Amino acid sequence: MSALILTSVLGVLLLYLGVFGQKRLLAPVAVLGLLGAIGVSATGWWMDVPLFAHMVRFDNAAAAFNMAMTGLTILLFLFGVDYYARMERDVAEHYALMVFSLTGAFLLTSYTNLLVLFLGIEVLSIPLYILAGGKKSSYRSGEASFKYFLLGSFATALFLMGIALVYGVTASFDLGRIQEVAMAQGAAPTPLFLLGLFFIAIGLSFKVAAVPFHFWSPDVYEGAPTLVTAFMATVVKMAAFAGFLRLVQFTALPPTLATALLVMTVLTLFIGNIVALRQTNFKRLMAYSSVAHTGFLLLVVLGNTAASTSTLFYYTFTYGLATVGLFVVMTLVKRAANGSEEVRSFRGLYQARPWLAITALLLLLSLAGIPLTAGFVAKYQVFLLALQAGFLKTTVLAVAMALVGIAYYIVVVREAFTADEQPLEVQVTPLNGLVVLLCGIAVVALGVWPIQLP
Amino acid sequence: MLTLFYLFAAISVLSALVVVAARSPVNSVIALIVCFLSIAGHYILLNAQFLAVVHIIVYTGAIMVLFLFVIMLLNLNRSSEPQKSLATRVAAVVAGGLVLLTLLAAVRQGISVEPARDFDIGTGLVRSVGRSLFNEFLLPFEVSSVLFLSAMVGAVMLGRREKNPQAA
Amino acid sequence: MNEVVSAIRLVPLEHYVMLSFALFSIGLAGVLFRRNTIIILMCLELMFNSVNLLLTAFSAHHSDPGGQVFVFFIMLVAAAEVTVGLAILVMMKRNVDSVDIDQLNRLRW
Amino acid sequence: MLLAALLLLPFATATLLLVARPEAQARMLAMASTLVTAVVVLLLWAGHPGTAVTVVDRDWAPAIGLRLVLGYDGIALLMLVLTGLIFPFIIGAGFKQQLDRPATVNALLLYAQSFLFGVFAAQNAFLFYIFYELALVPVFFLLLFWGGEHRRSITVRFFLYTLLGGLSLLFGLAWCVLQTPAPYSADFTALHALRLGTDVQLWLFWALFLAFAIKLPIFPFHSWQPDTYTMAPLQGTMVLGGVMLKMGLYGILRFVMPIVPEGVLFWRDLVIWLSIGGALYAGAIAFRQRELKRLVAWSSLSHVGLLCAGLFAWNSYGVSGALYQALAHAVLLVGLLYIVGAVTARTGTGDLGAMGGLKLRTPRLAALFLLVLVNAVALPLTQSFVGEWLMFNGLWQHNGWMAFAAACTIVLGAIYMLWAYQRVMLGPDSGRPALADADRDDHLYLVPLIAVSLVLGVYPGPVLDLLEAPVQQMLNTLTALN
Amino acid sequence: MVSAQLLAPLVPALPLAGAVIIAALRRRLSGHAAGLLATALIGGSFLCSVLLFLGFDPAGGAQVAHLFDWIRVADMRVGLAFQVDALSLTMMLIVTGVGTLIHLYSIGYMHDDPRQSTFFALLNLFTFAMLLLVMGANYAVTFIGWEGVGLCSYLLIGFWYTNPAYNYAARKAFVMNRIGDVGFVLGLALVFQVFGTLDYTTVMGRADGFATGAPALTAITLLLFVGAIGKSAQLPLFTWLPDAMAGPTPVSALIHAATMVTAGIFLLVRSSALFVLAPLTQDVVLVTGLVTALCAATIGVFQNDIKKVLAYSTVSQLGYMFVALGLGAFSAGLFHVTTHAFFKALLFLGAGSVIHALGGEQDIRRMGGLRSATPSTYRTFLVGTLAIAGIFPLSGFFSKDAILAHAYQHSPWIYALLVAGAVLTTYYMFRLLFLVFFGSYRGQAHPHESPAVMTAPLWVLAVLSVVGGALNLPHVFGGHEPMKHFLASAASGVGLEHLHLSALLEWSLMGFSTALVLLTIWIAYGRFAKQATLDPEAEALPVPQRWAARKWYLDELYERLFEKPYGWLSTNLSALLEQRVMQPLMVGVGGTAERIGELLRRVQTGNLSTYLFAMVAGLLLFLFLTLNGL
Repeated sequence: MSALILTSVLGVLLLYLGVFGQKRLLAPVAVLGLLGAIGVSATGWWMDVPLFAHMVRFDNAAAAFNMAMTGLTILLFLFGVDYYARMERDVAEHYALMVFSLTGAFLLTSYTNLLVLFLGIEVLSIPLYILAGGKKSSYRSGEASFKYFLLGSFATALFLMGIALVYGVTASFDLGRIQEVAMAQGAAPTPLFLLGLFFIAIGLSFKVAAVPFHFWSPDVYEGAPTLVTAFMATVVKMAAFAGFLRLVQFTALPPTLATALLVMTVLTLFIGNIVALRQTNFKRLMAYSSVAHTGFLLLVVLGNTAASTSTLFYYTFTYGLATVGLFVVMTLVKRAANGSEEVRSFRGLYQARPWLAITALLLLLSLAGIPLTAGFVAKYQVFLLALQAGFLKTTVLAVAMALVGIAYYIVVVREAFTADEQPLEVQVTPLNGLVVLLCGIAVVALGVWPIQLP
Repeated sequence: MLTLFYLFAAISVLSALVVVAARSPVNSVIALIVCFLSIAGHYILLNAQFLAVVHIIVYTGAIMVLFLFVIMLLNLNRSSEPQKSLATRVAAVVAGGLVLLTLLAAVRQGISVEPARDFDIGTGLVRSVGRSLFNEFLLPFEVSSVLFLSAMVGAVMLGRREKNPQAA
Repeated sequence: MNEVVSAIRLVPLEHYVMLSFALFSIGLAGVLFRRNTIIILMCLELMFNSVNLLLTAFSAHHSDPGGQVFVFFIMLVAAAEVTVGLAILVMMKRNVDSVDIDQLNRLRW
Repeated sequence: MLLAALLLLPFATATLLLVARPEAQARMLAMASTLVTAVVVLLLWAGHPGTAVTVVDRDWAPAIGLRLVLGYDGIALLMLVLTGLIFPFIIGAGFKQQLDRPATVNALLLYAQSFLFGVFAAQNAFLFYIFYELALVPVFFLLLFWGGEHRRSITVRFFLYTLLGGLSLLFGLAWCVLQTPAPYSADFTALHALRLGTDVQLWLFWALFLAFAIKLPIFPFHSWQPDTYTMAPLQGTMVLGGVMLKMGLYGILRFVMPIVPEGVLFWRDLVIWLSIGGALYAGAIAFRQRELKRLVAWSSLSHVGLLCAGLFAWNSYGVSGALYQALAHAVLLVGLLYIVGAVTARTGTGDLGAMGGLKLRTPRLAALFLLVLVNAVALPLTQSFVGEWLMFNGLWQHNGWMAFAAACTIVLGAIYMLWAYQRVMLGPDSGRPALADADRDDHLYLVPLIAVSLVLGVYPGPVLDLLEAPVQQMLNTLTALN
Repeated sequence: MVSAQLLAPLVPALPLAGAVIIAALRRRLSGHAAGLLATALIGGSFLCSVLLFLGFDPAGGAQVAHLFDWIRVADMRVGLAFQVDALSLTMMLIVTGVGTLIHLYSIGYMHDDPRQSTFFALLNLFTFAMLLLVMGANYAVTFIGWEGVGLCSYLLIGFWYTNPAYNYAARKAFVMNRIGDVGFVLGLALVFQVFGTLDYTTVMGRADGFATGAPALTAITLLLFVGAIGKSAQLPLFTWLPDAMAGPTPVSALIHAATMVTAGIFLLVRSSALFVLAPLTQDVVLVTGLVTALCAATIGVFQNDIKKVLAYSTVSQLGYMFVALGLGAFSAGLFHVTTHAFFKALLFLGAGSVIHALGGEQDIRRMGGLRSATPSTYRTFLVGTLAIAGIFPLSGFFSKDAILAHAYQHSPWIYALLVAGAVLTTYYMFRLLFLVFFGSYRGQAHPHESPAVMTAPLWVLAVLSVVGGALNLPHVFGGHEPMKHFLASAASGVGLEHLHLSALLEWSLMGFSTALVLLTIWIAYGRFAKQATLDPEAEALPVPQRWAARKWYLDELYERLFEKPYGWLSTNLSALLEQRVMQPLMVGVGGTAERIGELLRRVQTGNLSTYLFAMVAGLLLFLFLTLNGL
C-alpha cells in the first residue's frame, strides 16, 4: 500500500525535478525511490489485509509482483541514465510517466475490485501511450503511439462492457461478491455473466497481447523507444498477467469461456512463435516472442491451479530479466551498427565483446528455455501446470512451439557468435554493463535455484 | 415513461448512426452531442441525476468541445475525406451487426437479473453517489489523480513542438 | 414503493441492455467503418457511453450507487484518454499531415 | 567424492580456460584435466561395490522436483568410464587438428565432458534432463565456430532437431512426474516405481523414446546426423558420436524401458525393424559416399541402428551387447575419425575420389588404419565383435528374421569399410609429393585405442561382469510384466 | 610328455607370436630373417602338433584346454578353449605341416619382395587364425579363426596393393566370405538357443536327443552350411576363389588350396553329429557339392592362367569333398582334404616355381617345354597331376575313389557325374601339364630352375602326395582305414559311414574310373603335348564351350544381379531417398513453419483497419465459442 503512495509521490517529485532542471538527479532519485518502494513492499510481506473497503489487497503474491516489477524498473532506470543522456528535454516526464505506469501496475497486482482493475489498466496504459510516442521527432514512434492508443482504447471499451455486464449480475464490483455469484452459478452461468466475463477477458487479452488481440504489440514494440519497449515487454506484461490471474482465480472461468480462451491460447502459441521465425528486426522478434510467451502464460492463467501464482511470477519475472538485459544489449549493438535494429547486426558481437555476447547468450538461452537458466524452469513449470490442469493436447502444442521458440532465439545466438568482417565497435558503459550482468547472473541464479512463492 | 424511453432510445440510436455515417466530421460531432444528450435523458429516466449533469458537463461540455476544437485546429472539416472501400464498409457493418446479433441472441431468453428488493430512492442523487465516492471508492478517486497527472504531462509533452525538429 | 422506483421499473432492464448493445455495436461498427481518426475516437466514446448507460441502468435497478460511481470514473478516464488521444493525434497530424488511419503503415510485418 | 570430482574438475578447468584464456597451454591443461578424470574414473571402477551406489541425495529445487541425486550402477559406471577414458583422446586429437583459439575449444570440450558425466551420474530425471540438454550447448558452439561449410544452418538444424527430442522427453517426463504420488518426485526410483496404464504407455513411449531416437539417431530420425557429423570439427564429431550418442542409449535404459515397459513391448518390433532397417539403409548409403568423413558418419549411423535394435531385443544378450557395443563404438569412432583427420591433413582433401595409393607413402598410417578397421568390421577378438555377437544372439532370441537382417549389416559393413580403406590407402601411387607417415604422436594416440579394442575384444570379462547385475535387474521389469 | 593343456595353446601361440614380432620389427628385420623366424615358429607349431598327436589317446576322447571365459553374459559362457581330438589333430598337422613347407618355400619365392617381412607376418597370422579355427573347443573360437583367416586372406590377396584389380579381388573374397558368415553367425545363435552352449562336446552330446530331421537341426545345419559355402567356395559363392589367385602363389597354395578353403569341410565334419540328423541338409550339401564340382571342372578346361586352372580345380575338388559329406562319408571327405592339401599345395607351389622361373608369367599359352629347364618342378608337378587325376597308387586315387564308392552306393547317377568330373579334372590338369612342360617354349623369358629352398618343399609334398593314400588305406587294399577310425573318436557322425559294396564291385568301379582317366590322359596328350599353336580366345569358341570359358557368366551375373544394383541402390538411396526425401523432410518441416510464418506475418499489414477487423473477428469467434461451446 505504502509502495503505491511512494511511487505516486515519487512521480510527482520527478516532475518537479524536471521543472527545476535537475536532470542529473533524476535517475538517482528515481532509483532510490524505487528501492524504497521495494523496501516498503517487503515490509508488507505477510500483512495480508484488505484495504480501502476491499478495493485492494496486498497479499504475498502482490508484494512479490510489485517488488519484481519495481526491480525491473530499477534496472531500466539504470540503463536509462545512459539512454536518456543524449536527450535534451522531457527526461523528467519520461521517468515520471514510467513511475506512474508502475503505480498502475501495482494496482493490477493487488486489486480486489473491478474498478481498481480498470483504473489500474488505465494508469498503466495512458503513460505508455505517451511514452510510446516519446521520440517525438520519429515517425515510427508516433505511429506506434497512435496504434497503441487506438487499439488500447478499443479494448478498453470492450473491457468496460464486460465490467458493466458483470455488475449487472452481481450488483457489485467487488471480487469477493463476484466470486460468490460465480460459485453460485457454477458451470452454467447466466448469459449476462458469461458475456461479462468474456468481455473482461478479452480486454485483458489485449493487454497481454494474446492472438488475435496482439496486433499492436509488434508495431508498438518496434516503433516505441527501446527503453519503453523493454518496459512494456516486462513490467506491463507482468502486471497484466497478474491482473488476469487474479480475475481468473476469483471467477473460476465458466467452462465454455475457458474453452474459448484455450483456443486463443492455441492461436497465440502458434502464431506468436511461427511468425517470430520470420522476423529480422530484433525488436519485432522480441514482440512476437513476447506474444509467444503470452501463450505459455495463458496456459498458467487458464490452468489456475494452486501453483499458478508462483509459476506466473517466476515466469514473468525471469522473462522480464532476460528481456531487459537483451534490450540493453540490443541498444548497445544498435549504436555500434549505426542504428540498425536487425538481428543481422548482432553479428560479430562475440568477437568484439565476448563477455557481453556470453551474457546475451545466457539471456537468450533463458528465453529459449534451455536448462540451468531460469527460462527452462519457468517453461517446465508451465508444462507441469498445464498437464495438471488437463490441457494435454495444448501442452503438446506448447512443447512443439517451445521448439520453434528456440529456433528463433538460437538464430540470434548464431548471429552474435558468428564472426564478422567488420568488427562491431560496441561501447559498454559501466552502468550498462552492470545491468546486463545483473540480468545474466539473475537468470542463471534463478535457474539454478528456482524460487517459489509461498 | 416507456414512451419517453423509446423516444430517447430512438434518438440515441439514430444519432449514433449519423455519427458513423456522416460525411463531415462536424456533423458527426453534432450527432454525437445529440446522442449524448439523449443518453443524459436516459440517466434522468433512471433517476441518476448527478450522473446526468456530470455527463452533460464532461461529455458535451468538455470532451466534445475538445473534439470540435481539434477538428477546427487541424482543419479536418473536409466533407470529402477518403472513404474505405465498399467491401470494407460492408464488412464493418456486417461485423457490427453480427456482434449485435450475437449479443442480443445471448440475452434473448431474458437477462435473469433480479432487481434489488429494498430500493433506495436516493441512489442516483449527489448525496448517495458522493458518499459512495468518498468512502468506498476513495482509493480509485485518489488514483485517478495520478491518471490525470500523467494524461496532462503527456498531453503537454506530446503537444509541444520540438524546438529543433530533426528527421527521424 | 414510491413513484421513482416504479418509474425506474417501468422500463424493463432488458430494454436498456438491448439499447446499450445497439449503441455499442454501432460504435464498434463505426470504428471499423471510418478512416478519419477523429470519428473513430468519437465512435469509441459512443461505445464508452453505451457502457455508461448500461452501468447506470443496472445501478438504478440494483439501487446501488456503485455503478454510477463507476460511470463517473469512466468519464474521468474517457476525458483523460481523449486528452492523450488528441495530443497524439495532433502529433501525428504534424508528422504525416493526415488523420487517416490507413496512412499509418510504416510499422508492419 | 570421486564422483563430484568428475563433475567439477572438467567444469572448473573449462571455466579457467575460458576466463584466463591461456591459449598456449590450453591443450596441455585440458589434457591434464582429462587424464586426471580418467584416473578418477578408473578408481571409481576399482572401488565399485557391484551394486547401485548413491553418492549425493539432497533437495535442490523442490519447485520442479529437481533433486540433486548422484550415483551410479554398473551401466552408469560403464558410461562414466567410457566418458572418462575417451575424452583424453578427444582432447588429444586437438594436438594435431589445431583449431584456432584452443582455449575456447578445450573449454567447450571440457564443459561437454562435465555435463556428460552429469548425465550418467544423475539419479533424478530432472538432473538428467538438465545435463542432457546442457551437453548440447558446447557442441553447438564447436560446430558454429569451427564447423565446415554451411555450418550456420547445419548447426541450427542439429540443435533444433535434437531439442525436438529433448522437449518431447521433457513433456513425457512432466507427465510422468505428475503421476508420482504427491509431493511429486522425479527421482529414478520414484519414476521406476510407476505403474502406468497400458494405453498411456503406448503414447508415452514415443514421448520418451523420441528424444533418444533422435539422439542416437535411428532411422528415420537421422537426417541431422550425416551433415552434422561431417561438418563438425573433428573433436566435435568425436564428442557427438563417441559419447553423446550413448546418452540416447543410456536414456532408453533409464527412461523408456523401466517406465513404459508395456509400451516397449508393444512397439519394440517396430523400433527394432526401424533400427535394423536404418542400419541397412545407412550401410548401403555409406558405400557410395564420396567423402571420407561422411562415410564414417553413415557407418556410425549403421552401427547405431544395430545398437538400438540390440537394446530393444530386451534380453540379457541384447542389452549387454548393446552396452558393450556402445563402448566399442566410442573407441572405434574416435579412432576412425582420428584417421580421417590424419588422412585429410595429409592429402588436403576429404574426397575419396581424389585419394588412393596413400599406403605407398604412409605405410604406418595404413597399418594403423587397418587395425582400427578390423574393429569396425567387427572381426572376432575385437571389441565390436563381442558386442555384435551378443546383439545377434539377443535378437535371435527375440526373432530370427531380425537377427538375419541385423547380421546382414556385417556384410554391408565389410563392403563400405574395405571400400574406404581401398580408396584411401591402396591402389597405385597417385603421384603425391612425399607425405609424412604416422609419427610418434599418431602412434601414441592410436595404439592405445587399438590396444583397448583388442584387449577388450579378447577379454571382455570385466566390462561384461560390470553390466551383469544391473542388466539383470532391469530385465526383471520385463519378467514381472509377463 | 608335456601335457596337452600346455602344448595345445602353444600351437597357435607360436605363429601368433611370430606374427606380432615380425610385424612389430618389420622394418628392422631383414626379409630373410623374418622368413626364417616365421618358418621356425610354424615348424615349432608342427612339432607341438606332432607331440600332441603322439601323446593323444583316441580312446580318451577330446582333451580341452580352457584358457578363460571369453564372453560371459547371463547363462552364456563362451570360453576361449582349445580342443585336441582326432579331427583337430588331423587338421593341425595338415595346417602346420603344409604350412611349414609353404613358409619355407616362400623364403625363396618372395626373396626379392620389399615387403617380405609383412608377408611372413601375415602368413604367420593366418596360420594362427587357421589353428584357432581347427582347434577351437566351441563354435565361437572356430568362428574367431574363421574370420581371422578371412582377414588374412583379404590382406594376402591384396598383398600387392598397388594393383586395383588385386584389391578388388581381395575385397570380393572378403565380402563373399562375409555373406557366408551371416549364415554362420546365425547358425551359432541358433545353436546357442537350441543347445544353450557352443561347446562342441556338449552340443554333440545333446544332439542325440533330437530326432532325425528335427527342424532346429535342419536349420542349424543349413545355416552352418551357408557359412561353409562362403569359405569353401561352393556355388553360388565360389567366384572369389579364382580371383583370389591375385595373391602371391604361396598364399594360393596355403590359403586357397590346402587349408582355409577346407575350413568349410572341417566345420561340417565337426558338426557331423548334427548333419547326420538332418537329411535335408545332407541332400543340399550333396547337390551343391556335385554341381560345384562339375561346374568348376568345366570352367577349368578353358582357363589359360596357370593358377586359375588350379583354382578351379580346387573348387571342383572342394565340391567332391562336399559330396562326400553330403553322402555322410565324413572321413572320406576329410581324407580327401588331407590328400588334396598335399597335392594341391604341391601343384600350386609347382606353379609358383614355374611362374618364378618365367619371371612372373602366368599364361600357359606363353609357356611350354619347361620339362628340361625346370626338372625338379616338372617331376614334382607330374606327381601332383597324377595324384589329382587319381592314378593308382597315388594318394588322390584312394581319397577320390572312397568318395566315388560312397557315391555309387548312394546312387549310380551321382557316381556317373562324379566320374565325369574326374575325367574333366584329368583332362584340364593334363592339358596344363602338357602345355607347360611339353612341347616347345613359346615365351620370351629365360626359364631357370628355382632354388633348393623352393624345390625342397616340392619334393616333400610330392612324397606325401604319393604315400598319403596310406593314411586311409581301404580294406580292399588290405588297409583298415586308420584315418576313419581315428576320426571316429572325434566326431560322432564320422563312424557311421560304412561301405557295403562287394570287393568285386569296388574293384570294377576303380578299374572303370582309372580306365577313363587313362583314356583322358591319352586324349590330352594327343591334343596338347605337341601343341605349338595357342588356344583360341574364349570369344572364338562355340557356344557351350564359350559359356564355360566365361565361367558360365557367373561373374557377369553377379555383377548384374548384386554389384550394380547395390551400387545403384547406394547411390540412389543417398541421392534420391536421402537427398530428396529425408533431408527435405527435415528441412521442409522447418521450411514449412517458416513459410507459414511468412504467410501469417503478412497479416500484420501495419494497417490499423486490419488490426481492428481482426480483433473484431476474433471477438466474434470467441464470443461464439463462449456462448456455444466448442
